Amino acid sequence: MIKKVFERPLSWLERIFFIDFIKGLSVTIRHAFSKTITTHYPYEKLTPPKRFRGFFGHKVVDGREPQPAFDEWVERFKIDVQPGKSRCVVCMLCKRACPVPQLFEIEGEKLPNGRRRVSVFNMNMMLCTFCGFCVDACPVDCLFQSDIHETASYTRKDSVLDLNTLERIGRDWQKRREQEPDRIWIDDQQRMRLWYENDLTLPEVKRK
Amino acid sequence: MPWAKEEDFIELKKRFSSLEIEVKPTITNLHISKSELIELLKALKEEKGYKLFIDHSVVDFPDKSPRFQAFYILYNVDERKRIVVKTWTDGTLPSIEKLWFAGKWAERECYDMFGIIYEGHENLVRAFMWETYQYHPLRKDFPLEGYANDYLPSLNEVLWGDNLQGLMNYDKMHTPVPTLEDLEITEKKRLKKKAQLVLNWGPLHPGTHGTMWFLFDLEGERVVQCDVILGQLHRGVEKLAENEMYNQFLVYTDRMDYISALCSNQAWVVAVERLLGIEDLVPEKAKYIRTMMSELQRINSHLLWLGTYALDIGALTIFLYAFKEREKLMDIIEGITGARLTISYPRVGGVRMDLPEGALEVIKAFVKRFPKELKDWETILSRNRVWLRRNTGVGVVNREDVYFYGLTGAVARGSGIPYDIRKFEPYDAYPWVEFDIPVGENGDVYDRYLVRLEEMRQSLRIIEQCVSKLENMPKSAPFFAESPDPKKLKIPLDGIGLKVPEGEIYSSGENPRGELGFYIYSTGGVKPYRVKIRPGSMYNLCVYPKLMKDRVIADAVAVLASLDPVVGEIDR
Amino acid sequence: MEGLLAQLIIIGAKILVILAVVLGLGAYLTLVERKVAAHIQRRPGPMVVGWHGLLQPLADGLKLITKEDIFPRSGNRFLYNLALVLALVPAVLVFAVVPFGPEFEVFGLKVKPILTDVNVGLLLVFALGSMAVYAIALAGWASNSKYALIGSMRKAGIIVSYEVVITFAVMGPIILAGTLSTYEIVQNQIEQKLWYLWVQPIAFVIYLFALLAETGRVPFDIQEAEAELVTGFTVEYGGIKFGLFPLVEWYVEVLSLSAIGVVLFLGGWSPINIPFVGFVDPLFFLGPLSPFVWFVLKVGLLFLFVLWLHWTLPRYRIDQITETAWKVMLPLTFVNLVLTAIIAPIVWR
Amino acid sequence: MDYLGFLVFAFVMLGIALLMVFLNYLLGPKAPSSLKDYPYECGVPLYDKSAQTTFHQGYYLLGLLLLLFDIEAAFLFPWTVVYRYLGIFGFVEMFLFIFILTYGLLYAWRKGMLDWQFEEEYID
Repeated sequence: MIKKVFERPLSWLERIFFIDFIKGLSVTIRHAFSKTITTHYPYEKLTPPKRFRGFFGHKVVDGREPQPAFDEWVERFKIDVQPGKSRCVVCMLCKRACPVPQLFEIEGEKLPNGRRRVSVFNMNMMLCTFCGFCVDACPVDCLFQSDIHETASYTRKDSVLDLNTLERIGRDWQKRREQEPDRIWIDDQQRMRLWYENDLTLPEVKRK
Repeated sequence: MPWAKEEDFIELKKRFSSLEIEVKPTITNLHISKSELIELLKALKEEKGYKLFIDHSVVDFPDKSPRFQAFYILYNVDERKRIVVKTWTDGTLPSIEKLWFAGKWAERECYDMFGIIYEGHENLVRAFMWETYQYHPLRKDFPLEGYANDYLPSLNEVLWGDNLQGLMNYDKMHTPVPTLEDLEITEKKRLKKKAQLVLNWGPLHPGTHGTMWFLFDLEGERVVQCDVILGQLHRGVEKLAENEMYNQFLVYTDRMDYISALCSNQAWVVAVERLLGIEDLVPEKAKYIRTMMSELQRINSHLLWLGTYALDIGALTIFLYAFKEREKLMDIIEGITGARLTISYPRVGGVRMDLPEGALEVIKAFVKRFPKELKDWETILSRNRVWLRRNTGVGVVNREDVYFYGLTGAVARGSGIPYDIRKFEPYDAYPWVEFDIPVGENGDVYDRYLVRLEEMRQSLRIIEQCVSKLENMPKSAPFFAESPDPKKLKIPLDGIGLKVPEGEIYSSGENPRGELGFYIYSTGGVKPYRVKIRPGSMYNLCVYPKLMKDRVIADAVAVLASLDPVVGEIDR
Repeated sequence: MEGLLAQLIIIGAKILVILAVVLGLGAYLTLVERKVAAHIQRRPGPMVVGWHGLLQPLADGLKLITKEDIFPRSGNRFLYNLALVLALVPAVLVFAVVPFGPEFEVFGLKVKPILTDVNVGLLLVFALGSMAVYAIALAGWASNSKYALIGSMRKAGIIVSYEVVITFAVMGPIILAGTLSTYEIVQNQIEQKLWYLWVQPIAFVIYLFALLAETGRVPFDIQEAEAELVTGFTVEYGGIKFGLFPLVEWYVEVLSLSAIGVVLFLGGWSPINIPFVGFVDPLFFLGPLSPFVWFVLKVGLLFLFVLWLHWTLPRYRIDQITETAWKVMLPLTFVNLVLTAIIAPIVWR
Repeated sequence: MDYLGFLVFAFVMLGIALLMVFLNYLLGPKAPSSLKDYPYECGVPLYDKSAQTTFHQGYYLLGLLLLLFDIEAAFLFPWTVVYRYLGIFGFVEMFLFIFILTYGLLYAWRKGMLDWQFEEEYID
């Protein structure tokens, strides 16, 4: 229940022969002749895990939408669904769930055929906290967070994601990583550089 | 719930005419008139054993008269009981600095944020804002966007020709920024020079672990007097809390104690769940995951502490050894939650996602290897003569100091008081796991160091138990609470429409840096009316000027690092 | 006249060699230190500029000399610059009395690989070593910064304490050798077939600690103590001026004191010693080069040991350092002195 | 004549040091701004404008001790060199000298002189 910790003073023998120093030195020399564990960024990069919460993207319509939710929401808002375009149904739930709703600028437009589609979807990443509430709120699995983490830019303007950028990120994601299993990380080989001492064996990656 | 019962105060009721006792499931209040307040607090401290000062602040009701409701939260460590003393005021209160030094800092904060004047306070200065700032930001009538005539250098760029329009135009935010003259007035008001030189130690200093601003009045290298100027990282988190939904505020708890975001998340989520009364609805799996994750976070946080602490005392290599292990923890946390620092993983009602494939294997591999690394560091440090001489007998906190200064966490445990919320008021899976509370003897820097190292070992024990439990749970087990009656009580994952009934609660969690408490005052609806955060770091820091008296600057880093404050939590 | 000219040429050549060794090697020791530190900490260290970062010191130097010259407000410009001169000059001058090897013949000229073999060589070393205190005190004072002031005062306190200790510590070997000339001390060790380390272990340990203290290495690096004083007395220096202070303190001085330590305790350029029996030279195949290699090897090993300590230990507090010097080390040196005086006849035989 | 090399070396080093002093001035950019030369104190206004005031330092007395002991060391150096030829007489003499030195050190120790930045009350 309660565990006492206490100081153990040095004995005279340890003092005179510098046993404490020698012990410490032996540890550091052992480390000095072990393998280095660093990844040489930016020459080598780790792949962020699939759950990584980076820059946002819009998944596009490709026939793998969550059903029946997608059809229900499309019908409810009379959305014009076009393959290869954003799945967004302009429900504004992302904006409602957001702790900083000012960062969203979402507008829908009415098409001549009476249906609607998203026309403006700006996200100001300068204000974003990358918490993922908007992703949780999205009912049609459209808004998501990608693995893009190198987000520095020279002007503030570059940190505003517009609809085109979001769709581009989304297409790229769907091509690259959508099919990955939900795994703690995907690049076992690279991670082993840090983890090699830990005697870790993970099961094989099963691609869907 | 460790709240005091009504029968404890029967005899006090006879002595204090205006005393009213209010017992609710989530809180026990003692209402008292302002004139009898100090007497009651004294009686509670000296006769009833409510010695540990937890928190003090006020709640602003602009429509009521008197306008402010002040509350004092006290704790009885021996009987494990908590009590809230409440009184009403229109702008003045008697100072409790003689009873609890920690009260002095809390009073400064109330003066700063609400404009309450404390009679008998030794040096009533602003806690976070600079002296020439005119407003009291936490009052309900302070506008969120600031006052329009205040000048803020624009965030909109002119250089690149950007003119962000619409919602991305920052020009409509108004916050004055202090000038050099303002800061000079502030520092002069803080400290009257007695000795030879006044050294500004911080805010931009590698030894202060953040942006803390210390003033050392030096006689040679000896510190004659010392004070702290806080607020360099003040973001008004409590004001934000009043304007965010319950789940959304989670994001700001990340940014308070940014080293141990998961623990803060957990403390907040548990507080809201208790206020909602849905603690039992949270599935077992979610509880185990939350416990396991926050213990991982605790190790992570202690590793950062160990690294920077050793760095401060000159052992530069330990820093990178600690960070090597911390990087592994970061890998785990990133893989499970998606973020490394600002995690926001727990939700009111469970966790955001189930554990991914391979998570438990990786955690097991980490737990297996970690004690070996810990032993390596101990070989270098614990019994090194330099380390011993730098640490033993420095910054001694005795038992009475713990109560007087409201110290919690490893600082209290280092002085021999086994104050641990995980045992005293267990939340999530803590009642179901076994672990020990490490306590020190002398209360010096070295004891706090040993206590933290032992805490890492205990955390490993907890993680091991959680992993073995989680391994036996089916993959399909729920990780999020299911509302028994969705019409009456919605528990959404994204937090939209989470309504909390009227009521109030003080609930706390054991952060790596001490007790992180949330006092939530709810008037119903989706947003809290007032949230007072009890920052463990701030009250742990308030003993610092006392510990630094008559010590040399070299001890400043050792003592500060052993208190292990994080500015994000102090300033909020 | 011709004799003088020849002498001047030899002196010039020697100075060039010393400068190349000291400043060039000094700069490259920064890379060595970074690599050693990195590998102890499980990092690879500099890897980008050149093969395994071999050009890194050049890049650093180039960066430092092209920095803006900034001078702190209301400081004293003359003293500020004088401090740099006073730090650099004496530290390098110490190498004038370091013997790199035995006498050799080239073009019929007998050349001693030591710039000036004066008969008070060791006194000169400690005299020059004490000059460092002026440089540091001036640097701290002229900067008009409190951090610099405190840092310089700390360092001055250490040098003041350890100067005494180091002087008394080296008296043991001097008694055994019976001379103050560095060259002859080595010669005597070779003649007596004895490294003085074997009979002077206490003095050697104390010398080592004093070396660490005088050069501001861990566990005595309190003048720099970045966690307390940011960088101590160099806080207001910029560019190459900032670069030179650590270069002098951490590399040139460590190197010179290591060299003196090798001369005093490890037999200078002599190969491995079996006490009172003789010397074993595994490097015999190098022929006449072997003594020079031995000398460099010993200095290098001592330097690496200093680095190893630096990257392992925490640092003391200033009062603990001075107290250790006066209360532990100084009495120990007295004891050592008396013991040496007693055993000296055995060594002379 | 022995010292000729030393002298030349000293002048060469002086030249190099002076070059180093002016190198940044010659090669570096010049872009002055109002706060660039502000003394470093963690980015906040200075409480005391000047650091060049009186400053209590404990090593002042240590400095005195250094003077004493270094002079005594200077006395001992010649003795160490010729100890070989002095025999038992030299040993006894030196022993007495060291004894007096140790006694002096103990006296200073007793008086609290060796405590860094000691308090007033230590001095009796």
